[in-house]
Amino acid sequence: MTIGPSAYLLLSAILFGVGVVGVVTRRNVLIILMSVEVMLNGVNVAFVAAGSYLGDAAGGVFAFMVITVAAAEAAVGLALLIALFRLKETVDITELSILKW
Amino acid sequence: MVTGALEYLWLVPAFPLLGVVLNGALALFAERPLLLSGAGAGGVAPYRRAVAVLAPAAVGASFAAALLCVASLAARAPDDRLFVRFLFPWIEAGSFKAPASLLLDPLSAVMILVVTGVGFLIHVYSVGYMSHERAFARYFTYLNLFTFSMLVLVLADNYLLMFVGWEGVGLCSYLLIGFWYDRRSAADAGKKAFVVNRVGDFGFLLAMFLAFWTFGSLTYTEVFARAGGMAASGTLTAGLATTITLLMFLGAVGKSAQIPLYVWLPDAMEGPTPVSALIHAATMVTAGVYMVARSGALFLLAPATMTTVAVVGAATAIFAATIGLCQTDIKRVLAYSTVSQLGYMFLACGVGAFTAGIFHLATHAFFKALLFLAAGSVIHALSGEQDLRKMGGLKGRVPVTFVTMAVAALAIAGIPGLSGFFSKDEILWKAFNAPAYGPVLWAVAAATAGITAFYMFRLVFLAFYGPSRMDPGVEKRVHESPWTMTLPLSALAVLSVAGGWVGIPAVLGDAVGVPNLLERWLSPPGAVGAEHHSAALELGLMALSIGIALGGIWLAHRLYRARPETPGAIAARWPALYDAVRNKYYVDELYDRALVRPAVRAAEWLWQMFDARLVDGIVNGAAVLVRAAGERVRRLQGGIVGGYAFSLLLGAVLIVGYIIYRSAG
Amino acid sequence: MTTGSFLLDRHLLSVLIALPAVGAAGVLCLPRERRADIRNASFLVALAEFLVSLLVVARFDPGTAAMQLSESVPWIPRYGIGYIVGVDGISLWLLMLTTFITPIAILSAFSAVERHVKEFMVFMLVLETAMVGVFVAVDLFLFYVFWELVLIPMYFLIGVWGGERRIYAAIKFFLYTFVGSVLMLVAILALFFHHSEAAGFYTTDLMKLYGLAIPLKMQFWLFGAFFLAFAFKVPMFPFHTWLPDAHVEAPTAGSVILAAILLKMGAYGFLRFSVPLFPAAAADFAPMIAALAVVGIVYGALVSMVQKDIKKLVAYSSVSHLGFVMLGLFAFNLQGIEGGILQMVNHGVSTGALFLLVGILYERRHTRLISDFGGLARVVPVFSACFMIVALSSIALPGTNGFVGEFLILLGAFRANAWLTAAAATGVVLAAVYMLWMYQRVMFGEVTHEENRRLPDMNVRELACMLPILLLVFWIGVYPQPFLRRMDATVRAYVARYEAAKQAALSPSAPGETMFTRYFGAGK
Amino acid sequence: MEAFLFILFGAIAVGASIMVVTRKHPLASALHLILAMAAVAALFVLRDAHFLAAVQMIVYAGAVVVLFVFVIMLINVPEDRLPVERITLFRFAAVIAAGFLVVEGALVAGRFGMPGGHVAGGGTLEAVGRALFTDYLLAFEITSVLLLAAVIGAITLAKKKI
Repeated sequence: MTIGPSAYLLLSAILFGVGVVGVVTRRNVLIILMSVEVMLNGVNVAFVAAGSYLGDAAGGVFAFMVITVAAAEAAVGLALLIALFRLKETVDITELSILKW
Repeated sequence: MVTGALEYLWLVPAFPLLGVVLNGALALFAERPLLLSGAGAGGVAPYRRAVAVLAPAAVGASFAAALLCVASLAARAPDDRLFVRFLFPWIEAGSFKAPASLLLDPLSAVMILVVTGVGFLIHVYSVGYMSHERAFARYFTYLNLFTFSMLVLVLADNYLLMFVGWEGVGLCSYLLIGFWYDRRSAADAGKKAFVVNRVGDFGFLLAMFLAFWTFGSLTYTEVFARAGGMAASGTLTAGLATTITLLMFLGAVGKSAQIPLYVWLPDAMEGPTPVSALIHAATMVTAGVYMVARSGALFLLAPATMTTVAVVGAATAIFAATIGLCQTDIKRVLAYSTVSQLGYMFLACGVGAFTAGIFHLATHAFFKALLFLAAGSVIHALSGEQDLRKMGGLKGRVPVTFVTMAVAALAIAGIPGLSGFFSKDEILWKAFNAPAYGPVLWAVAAATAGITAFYMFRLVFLAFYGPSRMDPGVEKRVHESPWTMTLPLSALAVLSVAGGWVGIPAVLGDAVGVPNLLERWLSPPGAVGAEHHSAALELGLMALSIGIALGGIWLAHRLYRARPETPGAIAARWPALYDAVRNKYYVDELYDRALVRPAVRAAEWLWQMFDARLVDGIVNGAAVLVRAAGERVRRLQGGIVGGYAFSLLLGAVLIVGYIIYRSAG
Repeated sequence: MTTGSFLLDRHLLSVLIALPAVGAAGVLCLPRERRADIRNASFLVALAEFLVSLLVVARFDPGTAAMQLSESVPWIPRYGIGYIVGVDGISLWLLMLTTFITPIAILSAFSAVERHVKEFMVFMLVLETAMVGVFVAVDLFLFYVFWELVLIPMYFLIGVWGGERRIYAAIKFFLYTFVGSVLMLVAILALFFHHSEAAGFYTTDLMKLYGLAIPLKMQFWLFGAFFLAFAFKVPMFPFHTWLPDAHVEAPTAGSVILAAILLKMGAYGFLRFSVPLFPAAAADFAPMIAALAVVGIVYGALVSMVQKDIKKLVAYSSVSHLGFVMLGLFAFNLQGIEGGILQMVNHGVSTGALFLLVGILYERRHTRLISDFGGLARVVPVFSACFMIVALSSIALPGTNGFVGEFLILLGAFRANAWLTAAAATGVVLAAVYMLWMYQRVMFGEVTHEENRRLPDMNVRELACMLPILLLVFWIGVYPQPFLRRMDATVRAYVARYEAAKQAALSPSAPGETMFTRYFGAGK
Repeated sequence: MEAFLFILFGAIAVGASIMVVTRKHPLASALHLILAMAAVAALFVLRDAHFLAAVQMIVYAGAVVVLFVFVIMLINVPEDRLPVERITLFRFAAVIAAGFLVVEGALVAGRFGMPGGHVAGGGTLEAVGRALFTDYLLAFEITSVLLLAAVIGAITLAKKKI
């Protein structure tokens, strides 16, 4: 039994979907941020698999970029979280609605 | 000598216009500061003397110019008596051309002589009558403006320019009726006059549109020439001609106060009395008659209209005369008498006797102006009292006024030898020979003559005979008027007597060797003397009408001199009838209930319901809807991050789904 | 040759467009505190604009129907958009009206506007630029730009310097006209792309678009879109309800401009765009539009009659008068259209003057209710005389300007539809009713309010506002030929072109075909 | 062999991810996140992307998750003050929608067959390095700018007084 690209892509989709569920359903900002990381991981799986099956280094490069972005996102996101926590003493995203008109 | 005068025809209206400018300037720069500062009219300001000279002089000069022009016209051959003077182009748009140009022909010649002649006398009279008036210059500005407008009306060579004068006199009438605008009733009357006149103008306007698109011109000569041609060739149907002339007649009805638009004229008596004499008796109100006579060629093509004119005229004549029976205000009696006499003129026009109509117009201008001025003199003498019930016994106190008024009353009653007799009898005779309903029309007109004689002498007896019923304070100050007033009275009295001699009917004239000058002057060459019915019949009818007039006078004498208690008894016997007549048959009330109030109510309703509720309701409703929708949508944007994420997710699902669907399909 | 004369010789219309804008920039540089200087400078700019615009009349050749004093510079050549301006007999007098009324409006605001004088004057001048632009633009895109540019200063004039409900009025005004504008923009784009498909190149040059044969169904929809845009602006019944609110809340100068010029933009739009571009649809719509116009005439007059606020009365009378204008324009004959154009000028002059006069009263008494006045004729004779003349002009008394316009309109319309015209002529009667009734209640009778007894009469500045208007009232009334003559060639060609285009567009249609089968029936 | 490893690590990755999403306490999520990262790294190895696997472990597990844990410790929300998660219709719908997304992903994934012949080396250190510093140099440099921006942003935001 050989593993084709479709298997990797399916795995990628599942990881992404799980991440999405986390982002949409959870109220804890920390867990939402982690769910975002899960989504990005799912994407990375797709990139790497595609790159490797096609013999193209671009897949790897993109995954590399995504990791970089993920790191940056986590840093900024967590900084925001700290700032907000100082302000509102909560990590509940439903209470962070000060942008509401 | 006078042949060159026609070239200066424009001076006839120009003099009064100059008067308007000068008097207007005086009113603005000399009188206004005085009035504003509250200075009384006591001291005779120098500007008043200037006005007193300028205003009558302007009309007098105009009269002189008119005389010269008419003389010059008369010097021409009878078939050449048509003079047109082009002044400047006024409105031109494509095929439509309405120039400002003046036309002098025998008809307008009669009119300008009446207008400027009577106008001049009334101007002179006004100097005396209005001597206590504060807004002296303003009054004469309006009066000059009126003369100017009236001259434009009669001298115009096309309907549109006539309309300018037509509306112009309406404006002056508005301004002069409302001259004492402090009084609410005066301001109301002025507005009423203008608005009712506008109803007539509406018809006149439509008539002009229809005439222009039918004949391609509004110039009299062209219209009449083409109308004749088109009628002969059948392109001008009777229906079309009837429509045009009926619409024109609507205009005339408004201006000349005929049924159903007569209601403004009695109210117009709110104006100063000389105004009533000039505008609401002698000149403006006869503009409708002039217009019908001017358009005679058109009206003759529409028999249905002619019948309508005659019937309306006759009906108005008797209807207004009956109202005149019970009026107690001296000016209102005369006002209804004017309406009634105008009915006569229309009756004449309606039976095709345009000459008779114009003849009566002229004689009526003399004696009715005289009646009004004399009434004004009485009012002046009585310090403003107008109620006949508070007069009496004035005969010896104001002799000149009494004599002149008696002459006028005799003239209007139709006593032989005076002007009214000739013109009225001419109408009666022509009515009798009318193609339709001749005897009926004659009977109505003759009855009216009787009623007229009755109410005129009722007035004379109540005012001048019997014991005095004046307020004691008023009685002390009774005085004969100054010469500026009595002189015009006398002049008009002479005219009231002699004015009829230019139109002595052939049946009498032939006997004494005096030709019917007016008919010759007005009729197209060759048309004179074409018809001759039985002279015996004519003389018989004449005698009958004299009898009716004398009967009216006798009845008045009996009721108001011999047995002054009878009128009250009659009134008590038929209270409903008396009230109806006294209240002018409730026509004003009817109009108010049936037209004015519903219109105002409908307007209110439209505004409140349609504008505020419906249209704005839709507009504001749309706004409310958008806002409500916004409220809803806003909740999605409530700052709940999960919501945003969910929308993103949903969007992603849909887009990817769509792409898959597309690539699969 | 100096620069100045070069500009005036070659770029007269551009100078007219630019002058107020440059003036506005100059006024903007003046210090805020020097209010007198700001006022004087703005007035002088507007006056200079008027004097320069007289050159347009002087150079105008009445003998030709073509666009005159034209300038054409490519602007966005890729899409065929150009800066094309010109005047012809249709726009000439509207342009002149704009330059004539604006200085008067500015002069009238000298004492009425106390807050933010600088901004007010700047907005007035920018507004003038935009209005002049609207009337001289011969390029659809350019026209649209100016058309929208007009909205902005007017919105602020109402919204900042207005009365109590100014915000409501300003937004209502803006939204109403904007809805129309957006529809027009869509129609312009459709036209633009249709032209590029049919002719193979992009252009917004109106003269080129005139030559385009547009399919009937498309004409229907495009005409509809343009119709709404212009009908809102005119405003035609039943799109008029923004007008009373806007007028009542606007400051006097704003009302004057709004009534005198902005409303004309709608009618001008019909004349310049709707009809020549879509002649067949215009012909089919004409009876409906004429009927709406007549309803507007009678309705406006009736509703005027029962108003308690003088300004609102005048506003509703505008609805009535503009109904006359539309009736004339959609008669499609020489008399009707010339009358319509002249009536636009007349209405601008007379109603502008009425608003000025109401403004004068308001400045003195801070009320506009008819019931707060009475007996003024005795107190302020000059004012009441002016008011009388203007009111008479408004009710079209012969000898004043209103008559010439109204008569020609009705004359022309009578040929197109006699019954409708008869109904419209009742407006003549009603006009007398509402105007004179109002006049009577304000001017006649005893002085009913003590505070009115000491009202000062018009001062020199106010007289200076009124005198040119009165002069024009009589000039057009007595000798309208100079005005009519310069329209003649253009309108004649306009009617001829309309007839030809209508024939060409409608001749293939089957006899007995109605408007609805033509546009909604099964297409071939 | 590859199939077995794929299924094993794939299952770990998915299972750990589910745990990340479903844990109540963020610390538990963070720990499961490390597990998921590691499983994904293993999958990278499976596809011969050793460099990326290393980066994945170093950057994610070593830096990002540590940062998460740091923050969790720092703000230290007590157990009872953690947000209460409820199952609502909205969340249920979200799960369904996510399910659809996965199905769609599966549909897309199903279209990719085995390319003609196994070409390896797409993710090797050399290949990635060469690509990074030639074709994607600009992107790489911009990444550094991005990181700089993130650093500055994080510092600014997290500072007590701005």
